[in-house]
Amino acid sequence: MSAFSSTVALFSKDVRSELRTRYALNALLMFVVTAVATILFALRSDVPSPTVLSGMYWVVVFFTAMSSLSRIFVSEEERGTTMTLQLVASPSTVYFGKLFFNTALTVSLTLAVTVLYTLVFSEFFIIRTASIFFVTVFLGSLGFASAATILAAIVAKANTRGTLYPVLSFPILIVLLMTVMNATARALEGEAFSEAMGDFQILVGYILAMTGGSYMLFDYVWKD
Amino acid sequence: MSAFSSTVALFSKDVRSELRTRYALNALLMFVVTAVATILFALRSDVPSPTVLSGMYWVVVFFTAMSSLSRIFVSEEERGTTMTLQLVASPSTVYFGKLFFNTALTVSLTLAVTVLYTLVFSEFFIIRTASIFFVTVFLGSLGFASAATILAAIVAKANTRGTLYPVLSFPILIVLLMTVMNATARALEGEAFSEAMGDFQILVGYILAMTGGSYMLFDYVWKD
Amino acid sequence: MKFVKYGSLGIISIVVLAGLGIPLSPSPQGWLEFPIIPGLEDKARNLFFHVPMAWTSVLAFLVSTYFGFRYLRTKEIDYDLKSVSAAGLGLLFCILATVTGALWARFNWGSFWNWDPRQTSIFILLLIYGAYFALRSAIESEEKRASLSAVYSIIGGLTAPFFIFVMPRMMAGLHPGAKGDPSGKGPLFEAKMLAPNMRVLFYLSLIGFTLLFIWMLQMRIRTARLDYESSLEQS
Amino acid sequence: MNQITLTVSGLSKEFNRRMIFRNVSFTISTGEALALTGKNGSGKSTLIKILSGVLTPFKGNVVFTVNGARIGPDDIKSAIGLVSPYLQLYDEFTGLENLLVLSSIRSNGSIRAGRAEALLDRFGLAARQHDLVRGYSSGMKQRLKYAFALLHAPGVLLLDEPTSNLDAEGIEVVRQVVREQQKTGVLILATNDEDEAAWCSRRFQVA
Amino acid sequence: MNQITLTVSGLSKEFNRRMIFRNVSFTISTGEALALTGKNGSGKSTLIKILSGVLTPFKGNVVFTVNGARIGPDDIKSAIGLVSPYLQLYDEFTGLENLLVLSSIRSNGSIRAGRAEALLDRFGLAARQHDLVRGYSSGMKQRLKYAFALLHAPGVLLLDEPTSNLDAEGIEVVRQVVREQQKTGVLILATNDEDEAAWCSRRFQVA
Ligand code: HEM
Ligand SMILES: Nc1ncnc2c1ncn2[C@@H]1O[C@H](COP(=O)(O)OP(=O)(O)OP(=O)(O)O)[C@@H](O)[C@H]1O
Ligand SMILES: Nc1ncnc2c1ncn2[C@@H]1O[C@H](COP(=O)(O)OP(=O)(O)OP(=O)(O)O)[C@@H](O)[C@H]1O
Ligand SMILES: [Mg+2]
Ligand SMILES: [Mg+2]
Repeated sequence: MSAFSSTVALFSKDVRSELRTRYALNALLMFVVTAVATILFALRSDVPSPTVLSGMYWVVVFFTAMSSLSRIFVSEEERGTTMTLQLVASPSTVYFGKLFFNTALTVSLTLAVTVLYTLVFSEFFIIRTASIFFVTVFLGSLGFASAATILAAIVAKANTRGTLYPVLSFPILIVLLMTVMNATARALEGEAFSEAMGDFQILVGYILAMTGGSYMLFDYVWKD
Repeated sequence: MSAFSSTVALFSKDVRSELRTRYALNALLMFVVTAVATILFALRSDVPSPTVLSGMYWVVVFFTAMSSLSRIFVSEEERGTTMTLQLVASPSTVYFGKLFFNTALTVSLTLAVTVLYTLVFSEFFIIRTASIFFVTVFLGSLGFASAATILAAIVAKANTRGTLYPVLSFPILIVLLMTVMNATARALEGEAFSEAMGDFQILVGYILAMTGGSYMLFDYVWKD
Repeated sequence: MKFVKYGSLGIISIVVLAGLGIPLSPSPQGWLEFPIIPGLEDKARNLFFHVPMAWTSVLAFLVSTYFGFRYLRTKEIDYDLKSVSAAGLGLLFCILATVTGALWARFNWGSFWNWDPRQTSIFILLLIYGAYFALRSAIESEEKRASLSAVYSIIGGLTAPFFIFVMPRMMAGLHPGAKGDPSGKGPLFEAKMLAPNMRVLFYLSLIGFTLLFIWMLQMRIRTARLDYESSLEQS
Repeated sequence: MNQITLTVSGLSKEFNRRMIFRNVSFTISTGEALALTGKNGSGKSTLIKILSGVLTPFKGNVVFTVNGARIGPDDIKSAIGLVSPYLQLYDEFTGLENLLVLSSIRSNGSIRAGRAEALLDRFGLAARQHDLVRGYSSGMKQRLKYAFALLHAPGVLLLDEPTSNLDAEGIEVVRQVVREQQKTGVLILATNDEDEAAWCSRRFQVA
Repeated sequence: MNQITLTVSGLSKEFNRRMIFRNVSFTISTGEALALTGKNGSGKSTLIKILSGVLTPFKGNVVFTVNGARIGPDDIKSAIGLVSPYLQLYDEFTGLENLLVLSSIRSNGSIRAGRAEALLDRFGLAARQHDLVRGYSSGMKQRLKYAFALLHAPGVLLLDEPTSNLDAEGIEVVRQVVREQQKTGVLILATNDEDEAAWCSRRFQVA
């Protein structure tokens, strides 16, 4: 119970810190607008197909996530507060606190992108099977957050060791991206919910593998 | 002369530091590979037109640049070495040193994207007028770097950094983006070199305006 | 300045009344009838609102940049207050222009948004304003905030000539006068089409909105100063 | 009163195959104070980091007992307080917020209402407790670190370069803290300064 | 020998409308040493930053002259050396690389071959000059800052908390440096320590 309340306390510290200094919501929103606009620009003259649209949807999410999710550890490391956290919290508290934060960030991010997409591409971006869409977005956000959190922890330290970890981590993210793009395209094409079960299984498996693996490996990454 | 050698010294310091930590190179590789793979996946079923291809080319360059060009100032600021640099170098030395570094980074970035594109989209991405393409890529890289450098200096002093950077950059870079996308499409469509002269004039004008403006304004950004 | 306040309110009331009230007729007689412009009809009335709003938002940007520049020169925080105040109004007018333009476009060109060059440039202006405020909110130190946002708005201003001259070259436009439009000038500005009375009202409207901007700017600067002083007392 | 014992046995640490210290052993209990001394770069800070649990030793181990019962790695966090030059607090929070936030993260770290304020007052930060740490001077940051370290009344207090950045008045407060800690628990300090080392009843020369 | 004069007139500085100091004026010339004293948070470091040119004052100005000729802002860089807690060197370079890289960036900063090594040796870092600064202890970093500050034999040496993190041997070297600097140029140090202030011929109480 007390471990849980620590985790919540860490989470709320990050939220406050975010609200205080980074105004992530502000910048994140502008970022999403920017990303959508850029893609809109690149596609200007074409009528995008569901595959392209769902691809672009997740590309925007991916870029936004990658540019903001890693901050969570990098900022602790760069400001030298890692040790302060180590003094007050156990590694699992840190891991779950950061994971929750990243999940919350990704979920709000996908919501923002969804709203923007429905506004901007009102003619093409029509969610025909809402159930598939929302399950995909939710599982996708979780998946992103779980992969991004451990990667962020590694990247924060990798800087000091000069490793190629981030590059090695690609395959990991690509699997996730392909699956969510696939499922989103199904939702746009109006397939039945049951058709997407395969994708969902992959996503759930992915999330479990990522969080489980991260949880076990986190100690090694976190402690010097 | 001595100002020039200082600039070169600063540039080579940044290059060495980068080779040692690989922070920017890692991020660069990660973004390029993922972005190209995602786009490949998103376009799976379609035959992309030259406009779309040139659009995607520069979107990848834009987002990748956004994830790495700001490091040049952000890392000095975060490690607290800004003051050390202020003690040894004049603002113009710093500005030009960083500008050269960012230019070098952008040029290698466009080269990497070009190679990847010709490999991955071998059927569609055929550079029919190489002269236009290479001049565009070169001037485009310079233009990106010239705007990105002063914005990086601004962002380094703010709190949001990661997400704020593309937000600030996009409106400034959009003219550049449109021009290079246009010129790249010409190269892919095989137009004559003279057709692209108008675009090149715009690019040169943009580069001059940005570097000139940045040079004059840099003092205000750099000093506390 | 009383003149600015009553002048702007008076002129805008005239523009609203006359712009919306004067009837259209196929063969206008004298000053109290507007000509019917083929393809625009009643929608032409939006000219009196949409265009001045767009103009004001651009003007506000220039004013904000100018005060930013003065701030950098003098480091007097008052210029920063002026600069933000102008930028805030600019954002407001920019949104208004976009909305009126989009509505106009919906009924004239068929959809709210077509990436016409002017639409694109107003969109960029919106993004610049958005980025400007995002930047400001990310800096705590007053002095830093003032100088960095001033630098940003100057850099943004440097790109303006490019999107004024480049954008129309790059893309086919729907706005009258754009690339590929045979008539060159738009129907409204072709001497034959834009009747003298419309013309007068249009320029009157430009003046009215400019005065309105000046009046609102003065008020905002005054409240910004008061806010600043009250926060001075608190600390 | 609790009887706290800290037993260090056979600690060694190396960085990149450079041996920093080898086979360090000592025991220290409530009522004692230990000064770690040694030249710059001898390994005092490294030893302090190992004792506080943020660095793992190459060989050997550190055992805490309270009244004879060994404390597990999770509870150690509420038994240790650390002040050191490489510890940083959050720039974007005020002094008071830093204390409250960090103590809420510490498991079972609930503190008596008013304790944080009282500590800030003791270290002369009362007037600046609502200012962001970003704007603190070096001495003010050091004072805040003391408030953070003492917040949960730790049994073991580790001080690395205890008086750095402090003015005469600040040093006086630290001296009091050191005296009090020796009564209720264990104190270990790492220092380059002969005067500070003399505050302690025992001394250990690192390397 | 050059006659260096530093004239400070009417300096004021405020942060977010909090006045730190007001109307500070003094003149100091070759052969003199000035100690800035004051409590934690009084503004010593802020004043040092303004003197070294990295912070702009709110009002007032700082003028350097060498043999009566005023030095422009670009040449000031080669006339000033600074040691302070908030100065950081590059973690990813070795001690020696830091010195060489930074002196090559300084305009007309070419130094005699061997000077960097000699300085590192003087500050006891010779054996570790090829190790990354990341792995330096706090005292070793402080020693490296001295080597960096003295590299170009600056006319004006600014020291903020000069002996922090140093051991007895390190303090002795600093004492020598202070003595030498007073002969050939100007020395200003900011300190909380009465003993250190006593090294200087003059004293200025900040706020
Ligand atoms: C900086 C921004 C803008 C400026 C300076 C501007 C200026 C103008 C001007 C001067 C005209 C009258 C042209 C003529 O008939 O001679 C006009 C017409 C029009 N504008 Fe804009 N405009 C801007 C943005 C927009 C936007 C954002 C939209 C829509 C989303 C829009 C939609 C229209 C429409 C539908 C017309 C009527 C065109 C016609 O006569 O068929 N404008 N605008
Ligand atoms: N960037 C800043 N923003 C806001 N306030 C600041 C900033 N830098 C310094 N201050 C404030 O200015 C005052 C003087 O700070 P300074 O660091 O000069 O003190 P100092 O005399 O060096 O103290 P110490 O002995 O602790 O080093 C302090 O009250 C501090 O809070
Ligand atoms: N992360 C690291 N990587 C490599 N070497 C390290 C690292 N941390 C410390 N060292 C080395 O370990 C040795 C001991 O460092 P430590 O910081 O413990 O010294 P110290 O006794 O605290 O010195 P000081 O009095 O200067 O603070 C030094 O030689 C240092 O270079
Ligand atoms: Mg130490
Ligand atoms: Mg100080």
